[in-house]
Amino acid sequence: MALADPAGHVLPLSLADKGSAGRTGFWRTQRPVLNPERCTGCFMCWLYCPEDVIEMKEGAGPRGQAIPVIDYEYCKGCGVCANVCPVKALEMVDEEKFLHEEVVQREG
Amino acid sequence: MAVNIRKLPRKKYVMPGNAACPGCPETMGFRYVGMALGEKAVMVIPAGCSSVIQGLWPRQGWGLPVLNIVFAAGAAAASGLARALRRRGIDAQVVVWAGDGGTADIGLQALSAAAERGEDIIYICVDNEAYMNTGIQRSGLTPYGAWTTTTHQGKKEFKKPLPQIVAAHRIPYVATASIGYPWDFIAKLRKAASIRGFKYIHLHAPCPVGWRFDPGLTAKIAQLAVETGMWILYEYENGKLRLNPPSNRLIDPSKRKPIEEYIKLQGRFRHLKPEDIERLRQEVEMNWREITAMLKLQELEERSKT
Amino acid sequence: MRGNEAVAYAAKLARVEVVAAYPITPQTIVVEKIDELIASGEMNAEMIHVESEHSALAAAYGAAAGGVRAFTATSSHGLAYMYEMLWWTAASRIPLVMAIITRALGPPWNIHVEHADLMSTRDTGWLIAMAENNQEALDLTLMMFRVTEDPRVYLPGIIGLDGFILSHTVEPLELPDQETVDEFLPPRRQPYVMEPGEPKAMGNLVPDEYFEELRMDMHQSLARARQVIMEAGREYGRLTGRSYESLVECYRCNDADIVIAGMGSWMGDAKITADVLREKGLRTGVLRLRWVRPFPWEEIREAAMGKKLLVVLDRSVSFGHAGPLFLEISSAVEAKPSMVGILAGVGGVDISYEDIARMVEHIYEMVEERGRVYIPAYWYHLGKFHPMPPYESVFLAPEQAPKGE
Amino acid sequence: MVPHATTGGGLLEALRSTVELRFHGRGGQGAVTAATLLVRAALLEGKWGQAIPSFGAERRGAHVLAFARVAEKPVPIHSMVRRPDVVVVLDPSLILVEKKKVLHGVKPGAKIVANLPEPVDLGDSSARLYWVNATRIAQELGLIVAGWPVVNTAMLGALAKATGLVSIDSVVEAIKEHWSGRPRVAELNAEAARRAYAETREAVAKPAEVAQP
Repeated sequence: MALADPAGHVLPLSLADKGSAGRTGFWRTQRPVLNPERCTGCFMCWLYCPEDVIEMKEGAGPRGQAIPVIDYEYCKGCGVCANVCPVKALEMVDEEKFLHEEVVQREG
Repeated sequence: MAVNIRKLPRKKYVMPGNAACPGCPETMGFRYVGMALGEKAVMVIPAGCSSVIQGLWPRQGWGLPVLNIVFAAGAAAASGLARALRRRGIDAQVVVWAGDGGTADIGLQALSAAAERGEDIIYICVDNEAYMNTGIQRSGLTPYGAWTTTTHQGKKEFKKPLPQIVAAHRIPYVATASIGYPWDFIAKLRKAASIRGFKYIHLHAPCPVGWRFDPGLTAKIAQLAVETGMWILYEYENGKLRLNPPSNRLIDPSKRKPIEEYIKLQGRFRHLKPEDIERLRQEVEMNWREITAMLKLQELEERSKT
Repeated sequence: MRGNEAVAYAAKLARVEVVAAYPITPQTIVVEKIDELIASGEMNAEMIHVESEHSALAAAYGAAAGGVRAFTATSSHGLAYMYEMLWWTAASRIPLVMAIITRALGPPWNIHVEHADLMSTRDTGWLIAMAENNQEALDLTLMMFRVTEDPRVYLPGIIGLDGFILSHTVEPLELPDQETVDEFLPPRRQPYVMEPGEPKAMGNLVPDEYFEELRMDMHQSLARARQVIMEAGREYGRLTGRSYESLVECYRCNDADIVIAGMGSWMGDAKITADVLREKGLRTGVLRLRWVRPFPWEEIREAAMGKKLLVVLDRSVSFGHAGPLFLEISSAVEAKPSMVGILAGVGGVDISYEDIARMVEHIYEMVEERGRVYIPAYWYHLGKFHPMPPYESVFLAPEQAPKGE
Repeated sequence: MVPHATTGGGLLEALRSTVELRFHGRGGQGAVTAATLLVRAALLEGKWGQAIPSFGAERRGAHVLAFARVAEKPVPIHSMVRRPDVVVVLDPSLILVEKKKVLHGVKPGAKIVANLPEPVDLGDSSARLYWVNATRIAQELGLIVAGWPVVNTAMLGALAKATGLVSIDSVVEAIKEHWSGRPRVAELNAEAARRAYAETREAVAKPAEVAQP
C-alpha cells in the first residue's frame, strides 16, 4: 500500500500488493481446472504462470505429489499453464459454467 | 550452474491481479528476475508495458523496488542509482528492465554510453518486437515481414542485431534468453549478478496481443522461436561466445524445425507470401552463419594457443 | 574566481557525492572544474561521464534517488534536451541541485546570455534562484541544497547565472570554509530512498484525482519554500555575514518614484543606473528578483506600492506576448503604477547602465508628458525603442500620440 | 466585439433532450467500437452523436467503460457520462459480479441492455433490464477473435430494439461502412445485430431466485 511521508507530503509511491488492477479473475473467459489424478507435480504450470497465481501444495496430490492450487480471484485465464502441462492435467473450461456458482459464493 | 526448479524461491515477485494482459511474457520474465536475484535487486523501468503492468496506486504489481523513469533514461538513471548505492555501501544489484523501444530505439544512446562506461548494472531488454504499450507499432526490433499498426504491409526491414551491437562494446557479459527457457534465463541472471560491470541480457518475449496468438501459447511460441532457429540462445562471457541449449544442438540446420511452424501460429505473419518467408529464412541463416563463423574463429584461436 | 568555478566549489563544499554532467558552452568549466577537484582528491565524489544532458539529469537523479547528494549543470540546448527529466525529478520529490548557465537557444547558433533557457523551467516544479554575481552564485548554490532537502520542501532546485557575464568573469569572492558549510547544511534528507528491500514503486499509475493531489502538494511545498528560504538565508548570514533573508533585493526602493525590476547580472548595472538617475533628480530604485520560484509575489507587490513607474527588464521573450518577467510581475502589482516592460540584451547584446538609464528616462518622460503609459512593452534594440507587436495595433505609437493628453 | 462568440443560448435545453449512454465491457471486447458505431448510426439518421472512449492503458480483459451521447442537435459537452439514460453491458459477468458499477448513477427508469444467458435481478433499482444472449449469437455465427466471442455488434442490435434510439437499418449500415473492406466480416456482424434485435426481451417479472447450493 501507499507509503506515508513523515513530512505529510503526497508522494508518487506504491507498495507491492495483490490486485493493483482490481480482481482480475473477472477478466477470465476460461479457467484452468486441475485433474489431480493426472498431475505429476512437475512444477511447470507454476514456473510459467504469468500471473503468479499458482502455488504448489506439497504432498496434496492423490499420490502424495505436489499439486498446483490456483488463485481464481486473480487468475486471468490465459491458459499458459494448460499449454505447458506435459500430461494435460489442466483443462481450460468456459467460465460461464462457473458464473452462478461465483455469484452465490459472493452474495449468498 | 544448473537451475533446480523445485528449489527456486516461491516468493511472489509478480503480484497477482496486476494490469498485464493475460498470457503476458513480461510478467513471466519478471518472475524469473526475482527468482534469480531476489532481495538484492532494484529495478529501473523506463516507459513501456512494464510501467503500466504495475497497475494503480496505492498498489504496485512488481514484487521488487521499482524506480520508474522516462523512456530514454533507463541506463542513465540506473548508472546514478548504482553509484549511489555502492557509495553508501549497500549490497544491491541495479537492473534495467526495458522494452525493445526503450532499449534498441529511444534508449540506445544511454545504453551504449552506460556500457562504454562499464556501469555496474544488469540491463535486460524484454523484446516483444514492437511498441506494445502504445498499441503495437513497429520498433527497430520488429522482425522482417511482421504486421504492426505502423507496418500494415509488413515490416520491410530486418531486426536490429542488438545483442551483437552491445557485445561490440566489449562488456564482460552479453547473453540472449527466452521466456520459454526460464532455467536458462535464471542461470544467466545469476551469472550476470556475479560479475562486476555492465551486463546485458536480451530476453525474447512473445506478446499474444501484439503478435496475434492465443494467450495460452506464450511459452510455446517462445520455445518455437528457439527450436526453429529464429531466436538463438547464446552468451558472450568476457568476449568468448558460447551457444546454450537447445540452440547448441541447432547449428546443423536439419535439426531445426521449419520456421513455418513458428510463423503460422502468429497473426502478425498471416499475410506473408512464400518469398517473404524465404527472405525471413535467409535472415535466420545469416544470423547462424555469423554465430558459426565466430565459433570457428574461436576454435582456431584456441588451437593455435596449444 | 569565475562563476562556473564558484558553482563547482559550492558543489564540493556541499559534499556532493555524484555529479553527472555533459559539457556545453558556457557551462563546460563547471564539469571540468569538478572533475579536477575529484582528480586532485579535494572532492570526494564520482563523476558520471554521460553522453548527453538527458542522461546527465537522469544519472544525477538516479543517484539522488539512491540517497546521495547529486549535482548537475547545463545551458541552453542542454537544458532543452533534459526537459522531460526536469518534470520527472520534481514530481518524484527527490531533492537535487542544478546550475543553469543562461544562454540563448538557436538557430542561429549563439552561445551568449539570454534567459530563455532558465525561464522555460518555471512550470516544472523546481525552485529557481538567479544570481547577480559570482559570490551569490556560490552562496545560493549552498543554500539551494539546504532548501531542497528541507522536509517542508522536498523539491529540486536550479541556480541561474548569466553565461559568460558571470560564468567566465573572474571576480573576487569569499569561499566559506568546510566547517561553516557543514554547520549550515545538515546531512542529506529526502522523502524516500530507492534501495533493495521494501518493494515500493516510484511513479506507477495513479488515479487522476490522486495525481491532482500530488500536483497540489508540489504547489503547496513551493509556497512553503518561501519560509524555508528566509530561514536558510538568515542562518547563512549568521554564519558568513552575507544574509539572503529576502527573496528579492531592494536597492534604494523605499523612497523611489521609479523602480527598475529584473533579475540576473545586469541588475548590478541597474543599481548604478539608479544612482545616476538620482543625481539627475529622478528618485530611482532597483527591485531584483533573487528567486523566481517560489515567486516573490508579496515582496514585489509591496515594493511597487505607491510608485510612479515600474520598469521591468527582460532578457528573453515570450513570443507573441511580452517578456516573461514583465508578465509575471504584472500579476503581483495591485495598485498599478505605470508599468512598462522592456526587452533587451537578448542573445548576449551588451547592455550597460547607460542603456538602462536611457530606457528609464525615455519611459519616464513619456509618462510624465502624457500622464500614463500608452504602450506597455518595448523592445530596446541598438538604442531605439520598438513597441511590442501585441500593443502597437491597439495603442498609438508614442510619436503619433497627441501631446499633453 | 469578439467575432466568433456563440450566440443564441438553448444549450441546456439541448442537453436535456440528449440521450446519454454508458457501455461496460472488458478490454478487447469492443465497447469503444460499439459506442462509435452507435454514433455513426445516429449520424446516418441526421442526428448528432458523440462517442467517448475510456482513456488510458486498459488491458485485455479488464473492465472498461465507453460513453456515447445521441441528440437531435449538437451539444458542446465533453465530460464523461455520469447519469446515463442507457447502460449497455457487453459481458455477462460484469452485471453479475459488478452490479454496483453497472447501476452506478443511472437515471430513474434507465434502460440496462445486457448480454445475458437469462435475466437477472437488479434488486431495488428502478432500471429496466433488456437482455439477449449475445455470446451465443456470436458463437453460432463464428464471430470469435483470439478465443473471444465478439458481441459488440450484437449488442448494438439489442440497443436498437430496447431503446429505439436508432433503427436496426442504421445499425446495419454503420456496421457495413465500418468493415467496408471486409464484406464477409461486415455481413456476419450485421447478422449478429439483426438476430440480437429479434431476440432482445425486456425482463418483465423479477426472475426466480438463484437456487441455493
